[in-house]
Amino acid sequence: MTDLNPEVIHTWLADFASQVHDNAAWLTDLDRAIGDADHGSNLDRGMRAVAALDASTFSDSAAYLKKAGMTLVSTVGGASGPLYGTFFLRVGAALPADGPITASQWADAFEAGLTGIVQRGRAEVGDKTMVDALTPAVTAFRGAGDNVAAAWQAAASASAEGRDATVPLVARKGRASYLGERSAGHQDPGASSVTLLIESAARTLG
Amino acid sequence: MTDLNPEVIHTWLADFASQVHDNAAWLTDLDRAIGDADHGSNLDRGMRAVAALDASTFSDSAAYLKKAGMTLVSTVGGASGPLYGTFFLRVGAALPADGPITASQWADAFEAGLTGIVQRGRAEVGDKTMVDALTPAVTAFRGAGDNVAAAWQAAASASAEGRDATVPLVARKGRASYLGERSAGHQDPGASSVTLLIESAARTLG
Amino acid sequence: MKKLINDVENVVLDSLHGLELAHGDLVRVDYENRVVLRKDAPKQGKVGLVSGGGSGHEPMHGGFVGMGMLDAACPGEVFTSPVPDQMMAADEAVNGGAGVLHIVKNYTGDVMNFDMAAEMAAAESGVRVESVVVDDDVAVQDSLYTAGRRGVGLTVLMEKIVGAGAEAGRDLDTLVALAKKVNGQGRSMGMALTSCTVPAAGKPTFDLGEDEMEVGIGIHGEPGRERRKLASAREVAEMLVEPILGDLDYTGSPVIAMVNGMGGTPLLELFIMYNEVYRILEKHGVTIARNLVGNYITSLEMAGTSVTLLKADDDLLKLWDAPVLTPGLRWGA
Amino acid sequence: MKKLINDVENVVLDSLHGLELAHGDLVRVDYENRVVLRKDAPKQGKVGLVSGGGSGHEPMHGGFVGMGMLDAACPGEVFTSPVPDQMMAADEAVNGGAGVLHIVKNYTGDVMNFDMAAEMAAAESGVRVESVVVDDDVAVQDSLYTAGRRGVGLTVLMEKIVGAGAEAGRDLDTLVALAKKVNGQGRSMGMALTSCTVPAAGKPTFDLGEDEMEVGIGIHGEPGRERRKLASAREVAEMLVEPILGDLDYTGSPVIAMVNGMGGTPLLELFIMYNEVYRILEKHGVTIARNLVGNYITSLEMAGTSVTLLKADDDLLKLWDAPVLTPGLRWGA
Ligand SMILES: Nc1ncnc2c1ncn2[C@@H]1O[C@H](COP(=O)(O)OP(=O)(O)O)[C@@H](O)[C@H]1O
Ligand SMILES: Nc1ncnc2c1ncn2[C@@H]1O[C@H](COP(=O)(O)OP(=O)(O)O)[C@@H](O)[C@H]1O
Ligand SMILES: [Mg+2]
Ligand SMILES: [Mg+2]
Ligand SMILES: [Mg+2]
Ligand SMILES: [Mg+2]
Repeated sequence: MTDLNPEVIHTWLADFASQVHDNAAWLTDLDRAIGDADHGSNLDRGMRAVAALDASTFSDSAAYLKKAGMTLVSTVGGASGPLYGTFFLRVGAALPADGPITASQWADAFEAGLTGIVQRGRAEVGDKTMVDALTPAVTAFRGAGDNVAAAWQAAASASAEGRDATVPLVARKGRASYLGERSAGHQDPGASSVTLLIESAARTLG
Repeated sequence: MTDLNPEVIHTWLADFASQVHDNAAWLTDLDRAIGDADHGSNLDRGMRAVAALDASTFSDSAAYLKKAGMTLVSTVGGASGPLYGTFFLRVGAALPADGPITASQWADAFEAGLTGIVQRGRAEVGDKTMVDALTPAVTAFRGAGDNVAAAWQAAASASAEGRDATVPLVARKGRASYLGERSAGHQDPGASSVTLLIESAARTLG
Repeated sequence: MKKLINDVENVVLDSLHGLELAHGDLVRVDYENRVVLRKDAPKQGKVGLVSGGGSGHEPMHGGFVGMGMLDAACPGEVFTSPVPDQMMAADEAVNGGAGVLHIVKNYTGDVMNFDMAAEMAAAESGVRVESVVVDDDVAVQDSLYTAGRRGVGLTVLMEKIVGAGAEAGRDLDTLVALAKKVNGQGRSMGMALTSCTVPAAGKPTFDLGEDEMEVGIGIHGEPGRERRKLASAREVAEMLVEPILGDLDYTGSPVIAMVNGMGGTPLLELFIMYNEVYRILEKHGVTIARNLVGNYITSLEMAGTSVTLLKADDDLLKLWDAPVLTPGLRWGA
Repeated sequence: MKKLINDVENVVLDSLHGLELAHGDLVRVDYENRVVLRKDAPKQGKVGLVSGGGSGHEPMHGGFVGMGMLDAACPGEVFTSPVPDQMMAADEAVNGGAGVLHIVKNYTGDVMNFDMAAEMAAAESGVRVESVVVDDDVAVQDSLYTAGRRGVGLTVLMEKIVGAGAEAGRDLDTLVALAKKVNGQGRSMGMALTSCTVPAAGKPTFDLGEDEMEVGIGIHGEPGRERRKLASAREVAEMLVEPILGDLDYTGSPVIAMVNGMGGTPLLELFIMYNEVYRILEKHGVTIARNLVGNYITSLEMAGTSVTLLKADDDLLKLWDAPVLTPGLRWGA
């Protein structure tokens, strides 16, 4: 059991924003190899806008996350804008009211976020997308039991494994799919930023 | 005294054509530094056309040289086309009838060619143009006495000296003049091809 | 990185200012929402035609706003699809009561952002919005299990033709059918001699050896399908035209052909390419009825070219020939 | 060397074939004499307008042949002025009994070859031929003891304006005066971010460091007057506009402004440049009445830009606005 409130959410989003900022060049480099060299700058633009939101103006975590999602939709563009935006919108909508929150409530919320991404992007595990890093994270979180901190740690490791597993894959969704076989041997940029997101959660929500 | 006839002229022009062809890349490189990287290919295009003329179809040397000049005018373009073309047209017009020819008759003809170039291009010695290699050649030839072979040798050395002397000059005519002071330190391409012409003459007309 | 820009953050904004200053008689720019609008939008009773996508492909799309072509264009960041807010603002600004048609290039990002805009618009306003997706790039495998073919050169032709239809007063359903027809009858393929550099990335998107080229390149500097040794214009024309002819039967119809430059290829070379494309088509018995040769859908400063072939008929040719008055395409007006 | 060509010998010829195939409704090509002719030349009673120069500057000049602009263009080899035979053939083909006007860019080669053509034409035929030399490049020192200023961007504006005058039936003397007036009232300055590569030379004409640019570049890849560190679009605009304004007083007249691309610069950047040029002129109280933004007088694939400013008046604006229908410039028709 941890406590859900706008300040906690703010810590998480701010941490993720600074991770994205510090890794923007790396994410863009990953996207250069199999995409169009903009994933880092896209997400950085969006997360800077999210980090600039004033946490104190939101009545509750759900409103805050909804606004974060809308902000990403409105500032990121590209494939990752609607996907990340949908994720936060759905997580916000699925979270319980502010106050004590259990591991399984967190799992439900993140699963809702994942479902939103899959509905919008129609990618399956193995298509070499962010779904490959998010799906194992949600599964690991749910399987980790009641300790929220431990669950986040499990999710972060699983996400990193899922991210690493994208390297040999041939992309079937997104821009990398145009490369066909040539996409194999490269780590997916979206899966890489998703792992940063889960690692931030493990640092701040545990 | 040597003998003037179309075959002699052909030997000269063919020798010059092959010199230009072999040195085309070098001439273009010189033009790259202070011009537009085409002097070698320009002159090579023209001299290949001249070399392709059938010497046996000309009634005399004058007609042959006139045709060579017109061919250059019609195929070279750029600054060097009209200048080289005018040179051969004037040399042809100034030569005596075929038969024995003296050193001073050769000098008169080449001086006429030089005058044609100066009338068309209005360059003076020191402007960093082909005039810088041709003027000393004509002067040296005239000062060398009656031995035609010796006169050509003198002309060739003087031309090479004039060519070398273009290196430190600041160009005042032609494309290199746009560079102002930056043109100093480079050898003039047109002066360089003129020296090839005089050296060919020394090899074939002496 | 060698570019005539101020700072990488403002590349798109600065360029929009220049576009409006240069072509203020044809377009105006809504800077708050980042939308390029036809000067006289909305046109009452006319279907509003909206397109958009990442910037860096100029003159597409902003340069195609004007009489007889687009009513609005939504420019995203360089190579990044625009966001739904832009499209919603565009829809509202061009809605003349006859509905709005989105022309969307088939990229995951473009499709998802336009989808979200349409969903939100349907929820918030009463404007009827339809979408047509362009996917003409034969370099990419077409399959239900992938992102499908990219939308490339055919977009230019579609915007011209559907724009003429909208200008002529055709209704939304008719224009949806027209756009789908164009999409069904057109194919493209491109190649690159050099990479481009995304301003925010600061270095070339891909590295190509001095003797290499990418065949099947996209318009965002996505690496192509295949890396090959440099070849002559004639061979390159074959590499582009043959896959198109292999994908669709072009015989028996006049063709609208575009030989497009990727931004860094001089016109001198594009006309050499056009000559080769023309000869190959002639050999196959395919006749070019209309053509465009130039830089119409570019990838920043990339050197390269693409070929687009559209099977035409009397109606398409009539719409093609109709007057157009935009910054990037202009005839008959 | 990365180029879409077949062999270096045939670059110009292959490209002319493409031009004619693409724009056969506007131009025809006399391949034997290497002249691009207006489709309906000669126009009886109209002054024939002939220009020409080295190739590699497309669309100039061949792309400016057509109604309201040139009657003929003589394309030389790449960056090499054409030969007198071409101009003589052009003069004969466009002579409609009202004489011929040559528009010549001020380069030693161009001037000498056009001179020879005029001399030979005067001797051989009865056609009256006049010449006007364009020398608008403020990057180059103007002096009696040098080759003088180069003819660059203003050539495009002169061909449009004098072409409109010829189309309107003005006589040869009037057109000579008009062309001289345009030359007196227009100035240009250019810069390059990268070199170009002459096909026959096979390597870049000059080497520039990754952080360098050439200011005061010519259109043949002649190195510029000054090598400088890279700068922002704003600073580059200042480097180009200020020397122009310092050379000629532009206040009090409307201006026709061209922001031209050197061939390898994307439109995105040219509009950024236009925005900056506009702001600088505004600060100086100079108003742009008409503009051209795009690739009009290029140097193969060179990245860079040039600015041309022409002081206009009602007559020049009227001629500017008159219809023009050529492969490279088209409005009102
Ligand atoms: N259909 C999809 N479903 C899930 N994720 C996707 C999909 N398409 C792309 N992605 C993710 O988006 C990432 C690319 O994001 P970004 O570079 O910002 O967008 P774009 O491809 O439009 O330039 C990819 O690495 C991939 O993880
Ligand atoms: N006015 C002139 N008088 C004499 N020679 C000249 C003049 N202008 C240029 N040249 C010569 O022409 C040479 C360049 O020839 P070329 O490269 O073929 O022509 P272009 O400069 O037109 O490209 C110069 O190196 C110079 O020697
Ligand atoms: Mg990307
Ligand atoms: Mg030269
Ligand atoms: Mg992108
Ligand atoms: Mg030259």
